[in-house]
Amino acid sequence: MAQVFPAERELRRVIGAGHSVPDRALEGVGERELLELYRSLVLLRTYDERSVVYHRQGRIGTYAIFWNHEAMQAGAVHALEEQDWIFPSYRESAIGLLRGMPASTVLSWWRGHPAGWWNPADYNVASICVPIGTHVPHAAGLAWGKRLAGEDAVAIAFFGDGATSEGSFHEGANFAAVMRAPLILFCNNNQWAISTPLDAQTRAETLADKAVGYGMPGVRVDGLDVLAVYEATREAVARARAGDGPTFIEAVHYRAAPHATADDPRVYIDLERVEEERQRECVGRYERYLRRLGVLSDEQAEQIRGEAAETMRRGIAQAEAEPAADVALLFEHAYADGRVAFASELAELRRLTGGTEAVEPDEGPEVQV
Amino acid sequence: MAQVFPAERELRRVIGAGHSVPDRALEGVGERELLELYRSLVLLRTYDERSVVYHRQGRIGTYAIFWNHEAMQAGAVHALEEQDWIFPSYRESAIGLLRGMPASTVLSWWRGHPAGWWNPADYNVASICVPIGTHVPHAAGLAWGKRLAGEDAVAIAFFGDGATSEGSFHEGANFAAVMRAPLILFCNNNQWAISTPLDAQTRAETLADKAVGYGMPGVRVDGLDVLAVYEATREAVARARAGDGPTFIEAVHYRAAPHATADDPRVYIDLERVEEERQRECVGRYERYLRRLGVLSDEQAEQIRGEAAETMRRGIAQAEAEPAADVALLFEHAYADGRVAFASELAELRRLTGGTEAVEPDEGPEVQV
Amino acid sequence: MNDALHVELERDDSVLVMGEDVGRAGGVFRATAGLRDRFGPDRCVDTPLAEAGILGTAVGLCMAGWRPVCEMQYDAFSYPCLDQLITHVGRYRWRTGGGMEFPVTIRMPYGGGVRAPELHDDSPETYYVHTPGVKVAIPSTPADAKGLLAAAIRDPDPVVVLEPKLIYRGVAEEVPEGEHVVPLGRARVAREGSDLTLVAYGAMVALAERAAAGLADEASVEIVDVRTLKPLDEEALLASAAKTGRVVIVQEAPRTCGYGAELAAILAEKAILDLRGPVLRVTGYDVPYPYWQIEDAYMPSIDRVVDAARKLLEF
Amino acid sequence: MNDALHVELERDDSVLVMGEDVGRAGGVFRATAGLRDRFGPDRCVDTPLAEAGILGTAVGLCMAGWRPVCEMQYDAFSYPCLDQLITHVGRYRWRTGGGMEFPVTIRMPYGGGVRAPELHDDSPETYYVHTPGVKVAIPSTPADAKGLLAAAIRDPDPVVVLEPKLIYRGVAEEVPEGEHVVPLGRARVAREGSDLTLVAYGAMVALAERAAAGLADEASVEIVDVRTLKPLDEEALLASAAKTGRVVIVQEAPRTCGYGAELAAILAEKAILDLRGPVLRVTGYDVPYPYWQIEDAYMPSIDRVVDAARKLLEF
Ligand SMILES: Cc1ncc(C[n+]2csc(CCOP(=O)(O)OP(=O)(O)O)c2C)c(N)n1
Ligand SMILES: Cc1ncc(C[n+]2csc(CCOP(=O)(O)OP(=O)(O)O)c2C)c(N)n1
Ligand SMILES: [Mg+2]
Ligand SMILES: [Mg+2]
Repeated sequence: MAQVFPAERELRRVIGAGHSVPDRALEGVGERELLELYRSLVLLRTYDERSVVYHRQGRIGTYAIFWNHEAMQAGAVHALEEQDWIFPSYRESAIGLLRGMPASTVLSWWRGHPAGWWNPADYNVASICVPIGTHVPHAAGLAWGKRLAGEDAVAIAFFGDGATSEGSFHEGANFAAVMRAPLILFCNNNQWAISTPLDAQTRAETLADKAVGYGMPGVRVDGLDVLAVYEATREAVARARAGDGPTFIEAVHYRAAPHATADDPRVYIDLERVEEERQRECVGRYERYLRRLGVLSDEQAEQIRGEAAETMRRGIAQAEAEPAADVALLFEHAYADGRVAFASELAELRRLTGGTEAVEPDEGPEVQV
Repeated sequence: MAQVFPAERELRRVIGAGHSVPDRALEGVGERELLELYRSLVLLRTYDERSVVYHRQGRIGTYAIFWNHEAMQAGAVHALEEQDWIFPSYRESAIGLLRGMPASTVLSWWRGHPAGWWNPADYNVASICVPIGTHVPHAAGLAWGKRLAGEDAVAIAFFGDGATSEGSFHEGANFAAVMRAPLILFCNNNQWAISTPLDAQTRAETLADKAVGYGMPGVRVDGLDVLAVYEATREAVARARAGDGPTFIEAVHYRAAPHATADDPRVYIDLERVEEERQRECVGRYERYLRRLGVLSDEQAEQIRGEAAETMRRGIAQAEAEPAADVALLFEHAYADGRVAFASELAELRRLTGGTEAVEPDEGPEVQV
Repeated sequence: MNDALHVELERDDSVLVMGEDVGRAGGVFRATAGLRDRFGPDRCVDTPLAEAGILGTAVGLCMAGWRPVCEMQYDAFSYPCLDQLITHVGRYRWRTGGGMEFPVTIRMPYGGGVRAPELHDDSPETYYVHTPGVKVAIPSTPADAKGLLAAAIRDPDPVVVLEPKLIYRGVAEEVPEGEHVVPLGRARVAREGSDLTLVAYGAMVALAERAAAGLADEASVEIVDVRTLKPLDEEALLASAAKTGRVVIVQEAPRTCGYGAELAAILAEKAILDLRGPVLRVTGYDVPYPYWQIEDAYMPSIDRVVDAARKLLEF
Repeated sequence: MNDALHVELERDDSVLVMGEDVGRAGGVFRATAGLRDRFGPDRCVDTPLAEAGILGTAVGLCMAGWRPVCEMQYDAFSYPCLDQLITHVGRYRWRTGGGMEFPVTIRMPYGGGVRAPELHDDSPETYYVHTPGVKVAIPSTPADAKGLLAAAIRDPDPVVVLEPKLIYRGVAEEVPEGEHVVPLGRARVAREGSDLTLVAYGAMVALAERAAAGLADEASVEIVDVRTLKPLDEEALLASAAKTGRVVIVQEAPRTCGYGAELAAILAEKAILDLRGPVLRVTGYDVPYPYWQIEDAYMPSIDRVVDAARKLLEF
């Protein structure tokens, strides 16, 4: 069994930095897998960068940027099996892409269009959680419930450093530990909660230290090292499957982009530090690693990037081609018998409004997510 | 500075067990203080035992028994100065007695009579907190606020092992740490939350381990050793006053009485273990210690017990002599201008009911606290 | 209650009971007694002391195919779970475009009058009723307590069942054995009458009955027991108002935005031509629930109901 | 808002602002911009991300003599603090027999219509209004936003101030400089009229004004801007109802047990002889606030208000 006390202090790393810091060997990962990881990283990066552009063009609404968070998302998801469940926050909005969800679905979500709905059971990806930390108990419950049902499924919940201050994080983590739920608590410690720095969030020496209080292992990993993330998650998944309960993973990095499109970090952040962090960007870092290993050619890289770009082109086109949402959708899914229960309200609305037209993102100051 | 990481494992003890386990020396505590502590212990014990009798006699309502929790309450409060604030749960309902509150006030609280109200500022004792863990943020806020105001005051919040599962405990503890609030988080770990044992509450090896996740020292102490409790609290208070922030104290023992008068622990508890624990009862243990030191004579003990008994006799007599509560009290304190705002409601009530008569605790099955 | 739980756990092995002290102790009101022995600690789960955690994990349990029945130990201790209720329980089906169901039941002892310390006496139905995506039932008799709970557990949507404490203590009434389901959304005419309608639910129904008896010489009083606050049986309400033209609503909760306000608003919209006088509400006050020595003055009393009824009859 | 906060922190050094991102960033709607620079990080405090912790510590701050002004970042993110609100904030004065004051102010951006992701659009006033011991104000203009916030901060009791997001973005209106206090408990007649009354608050007042303009040829419409939901200016409501005999209530929140229900219930009790027709409510629906491409269909619209008014005029 992994250590429970004390939590780790050192950040685990696999990817080195050329000559000065050698790469560490990672067992059981072949070339195909390495390239798959690269594909995931590039897909997420492309999604994110295109989304910021779409936002500027007024084609999607407020958007929570995840630039340089891709290594955590791709690395962690890669350690899961298909039957395992992912519980994303707004920061992992596009994580469904790694499970085959069309880009248009996620873009529709950010366009405020009901085509952004998905059935979690179709991808084993829960809905995007907007209220901070409140999905941690959901993930704990799902993991516990699967175990009770004798199904072999693990869950992972993604949340930020700020989320660790919420009561719901605490209650969810504790339930998971008590129920020995097969859960990975994955903390994206980007050291900021919008404008609030980590040292105004906690006095803990490390966030992984919180694991101790729940009696679970706490692991720290370099959040920009996709292989270290993968390895740490793989270990946690193995523990979970073996019935040994949850693990807390703290992935450390530094937010090098605005919190969201509406945010102007210049009023609170140290811009030099951001510049520095942007240099340590995770996709390029992995690409250099692959090239050191000799498993990525220029053509392959080109092709993978091209595929991702194409996915996004298709995605936005599809999202924009969605017909205007019908107002019946206001009522249809609130209850199992929504359409019946709200028949008179719908009839009145139809009488007054005729159809509906698609609404575009507003002018005026944008709303923070 | 005290250690922050890792939390302690061993239980601190001062009082030994006669020849086999020698007493440890405790610095800076003279005879007078030792007797004062004894007086506090006896007062609390007497209060508790009498209350159970009063309950049986139908003179007070449901009552949360604190038998064998006296050492924690007396030891911790003894480490405070008068300007320091106490935030009790229902388990510490009578702790105000140690601050000069009349027994009749506390008894009135359990009699459901508004004479059970007190102004916290009169004793620096907050109101009894019924919803578990929700007073932890209050204590954190008060301690932080006093510090901000430049006042030298420390706060202590009492809560149970079960309370550590609540989000409000978590949020309050974290706020205290972040704000470096001069707070003592005093956890009465009696290993049961009504019928729920500690191992269904947490997988932490010790509750003190939770301190690590907040970046504060975690201390473990024998909850039946009034001097060990006093010493640990004194240390925490010193840290707090010095501006070094909060401390978590876990006082370990085992609940050897029902949760409350309405509770029947026989259906869930190990009665042999309870019998064993009742032998390790904290007042007698301290009394034997004092006698080993030769600072307590039979006459003194007799006198102190007599005083406590007299306090309770007077207390219940006063509480029972309270006039029936006026229905105006329904409205008077809800808002600053309650009497004005609810004038018509009160007039209507008076018209319909005339006066009010005192209500006695109901027959029928009793309600659990 | 206990009976309903036994039946439902027996009938559907995806039903699971969870909460504080529901297992080993069988619940502080013994509602879950015997379940742990019968169905094991995995289907009658003693949880950590964390109400938001209970309801939050129940959301995840639904996603894993379970039908959790969550007990909150007392009305006022359900407040920590409001966040999960409002942000997730009531919205998750909608959020999945109807793709997933959240058939969670939340039950709790409810209301005042039991001589308890503070926060053991609240009537929080407004917080639940106002929340979209959630249904709410409040039984007034042991038989309905069993039947509505069964209906709640079988319902595909989240249902909050508030169980008046006075029922737990009430006189033993005959409760139908075995399966007994009272469908959600149907009110009950607890007493037929023609001059005036008392609309009530929960423990207030018994109070209304006593008030009606007191008025027997003066007026023929009808009593509508709402039973399901959401969805409301609007027809039954309007039918009685049309019949008597005089309505007094009795509610234990604080007045402002209490459920009585909703009932009165519906009458003011849809029964305005039927009404022969004002719609009166007899309610708890907009103040904290008091210490028990004066709780009887806080609660709607027979006197207050009779007084309101007389006012209306004389209007 | 920003102006009011500057004035109040200046005038009373026991006033303290706290919340998520209120300091360094000045709040996500810039309501607290400049305060940290002007008054220091101890009087404009960036807190940890924990709403129950914010309100819970504020209770303690009150006990230490402070007058905390807590920001909740958005309406729907205030739900975690409901437990503290209901169990403590609204009861603590009562619990101390009036011995201590809890002059906490809770403010938050409020309501929909801003094309935001889910849970940035809620209208939670019912949860607040129904809670004993708490007052609630909702401004509809920038000047009232300043004045009501000032009144809230100076009030000895807990006050919740819900600030319609549409005001933050609204046209720049002249706001009185310096001290400006709009007393709690007084409604405002936003438009005089004699045939029909629209009762509204928050962003619905501007909607009512546009609807009234649309009805100008058909009827003389009066608009009552409630401003303070608790305590309510009942006189102003009843006076307008007596004058016009026709009332339409407009509310953005879900219908059932919304504040409009309380207004309608008061009218059904106290204005029954004045009413020339039913009391109509135009409200949000009892469903989760939708994705923003259809939010305009969820929100009360001019068409819906006009339609209701016409129905009533023709009744
Ligand atoms: C309960 C709740 N409170 C407040 C917010 C507003 N909010 C959105 S993101 C955010 C900061 C979150 O920080 P962190 O948890 O570190 O995650 P990150 O955004 O850095 O990924 C806040 C306060 C929210 N979404 N939910
Ligand atoms: C929020 C809340 N939930 C539930 C309860 C009911 N309740 C009263 S005491 C108790 C157990 C508390 O256990 P613990 O924290 O260990 O304290 P102890 O009673 O052992 O001193 C419970 C669940 C409550 N008072 N408040
Ligand atoms: Mg962060
Ligand atoms: Mg305990």
